Amino acid sequence: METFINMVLLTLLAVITIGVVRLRNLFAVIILGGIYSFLMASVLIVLDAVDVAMTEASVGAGISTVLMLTVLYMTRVEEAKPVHSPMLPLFVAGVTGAVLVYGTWGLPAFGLADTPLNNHVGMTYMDLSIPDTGIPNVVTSVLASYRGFDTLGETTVVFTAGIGVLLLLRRGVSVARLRRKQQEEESKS
Amino acid sequence: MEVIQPILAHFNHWITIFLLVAGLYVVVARGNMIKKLIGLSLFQTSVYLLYISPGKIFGGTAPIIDDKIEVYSNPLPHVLILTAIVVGVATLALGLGLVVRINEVYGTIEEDEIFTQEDDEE
Amino acid sequence: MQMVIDILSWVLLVAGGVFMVISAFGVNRMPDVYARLHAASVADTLGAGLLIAGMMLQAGPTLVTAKLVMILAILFFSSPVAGHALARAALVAGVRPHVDHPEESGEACGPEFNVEAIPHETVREDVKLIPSLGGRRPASRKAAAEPKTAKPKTSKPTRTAAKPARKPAKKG
Amino acid sequence: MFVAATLAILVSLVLLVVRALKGPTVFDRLVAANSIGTAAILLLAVVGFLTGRPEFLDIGITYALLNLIGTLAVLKYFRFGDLAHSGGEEPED
Repeated sequence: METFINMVLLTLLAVITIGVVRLRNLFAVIILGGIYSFLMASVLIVLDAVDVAMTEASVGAGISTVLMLTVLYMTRVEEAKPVHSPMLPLFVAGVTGAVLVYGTWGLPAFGLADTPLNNHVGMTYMDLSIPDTGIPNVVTSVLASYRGFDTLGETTVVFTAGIGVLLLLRRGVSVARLRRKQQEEESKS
Repeated sequence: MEVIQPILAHFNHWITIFLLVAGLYVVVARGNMIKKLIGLSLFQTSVYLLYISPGKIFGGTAPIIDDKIEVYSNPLPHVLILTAIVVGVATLALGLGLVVRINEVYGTIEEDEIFTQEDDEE
Repeated sequence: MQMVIDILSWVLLVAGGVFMVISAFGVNRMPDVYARLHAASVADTLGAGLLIAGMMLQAGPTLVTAKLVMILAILFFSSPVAGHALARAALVAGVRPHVDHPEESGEACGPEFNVEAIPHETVREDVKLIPSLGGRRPASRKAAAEPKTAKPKTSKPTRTAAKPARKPAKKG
Repeated sequence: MFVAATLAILVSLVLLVVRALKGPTVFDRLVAANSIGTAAILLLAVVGFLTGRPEFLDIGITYALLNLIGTLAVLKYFRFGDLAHSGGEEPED
């Protein structure tokens, strides 16, 4: 039953993706992106990744949507018709997909316990978490304790990105305004 | 059953590959920058699936330890992907900042129009 | 006792599921946004309510039930807010409600957004009048056909009549 | 019994996705998106009972709140053309 739910949700994800690729109204694309995030979060729940599902829902359906809408306010809603023929990108994408599908035959099947991934360090954390940290949620203990420096690096990335956005959008020494002013003066003179 | 077995075994991988290829196509083929960023996030989400789905074990539940439960899914991919999601939204914000800036300078976010503007200036 | 609870939650869950499907079906079949909103609200009230009630019976008096009550409460408060905002935003953006008798309600509506943009006469010819509801075109139909004087019988007549001309419809 | 409810929710999800892809206007898509949010919450709860661990319903609460926020953000944009608008009066553009 779980596999069935998983397959249905994944198929819906693929269908929504087709919509996202094809539509040219960016509003509709953003709304479909929200739906995509909700479906992805449901898939993650079925795959037992509850923490990831929560984060994905809040980031994908919440923050990303709001950020994109804010940017869309400053730009155009309708995407221009593509000038180039989409054949070459389609070809590249198709070849990439074919090669990757060929590669899947070497991967272990879905849901098995005796795969290499499920027999090494990941499962060791399950046994160690309670004696070492006393936290029942293993994801939390790994994130904050065993791989705490990883999380520190992550926060550094977020901090850097925040500073980057602030520097980009600073109003005072806007290069664009200087440039526009120059153009205006040139056109006047 | 013979036919359905490999489908069941690799369905997650195939959908992952489909999402990845769709993201790649959007990034390559579409000129609109917001659409490109959406394509990048499609690409990113496919990687989440790629990591999370092998960690699932049949009959297992979420890795929150409880006395009644015997089988858990693998927690390590979850941790890695949590980091990836947060970094992903940070890069998305930065990309959108760049889009706003490009729009300020060129008045458009279509790649082709920007190229024609550049050509005109030369 | 367990038996009774099981049967009851069976009934509740199945009924909730049926309402969910009906609601989704309605969202697909209804003619315009407002009718679709009406269909979608079935899922938020009856569908979610019955399903969660069935699950609460199964969970018994535990923390799970408290969480289910929380979810139900948030749904009950949030879905009317979202629905109201949606309908209002659609009205402001110029989506005309689909009406069976455009002459009587004073405006012609169709699947198109911008009714003023298409010739009015063609819209009026399409409309079939139902005899049991009068069936005759009102005397003031010439006036009603004029886009300027078309007054929809909605809460904000002037605004909706004036809006679409200025704000072009966003189709997507 | 949870299997029946799960199947019903999956069917309704499929139908709603069809509407979200077809829906001629943005608002149709939004209606579908809102309902998909509700369906996702219920699916989460039912799957929790189905797998015998119904403890993750807190995530459902988060979904419900996010669903409202997402819908309202899009709608506010639509009515005022600006997410930072203080609301209050109708725009007089």
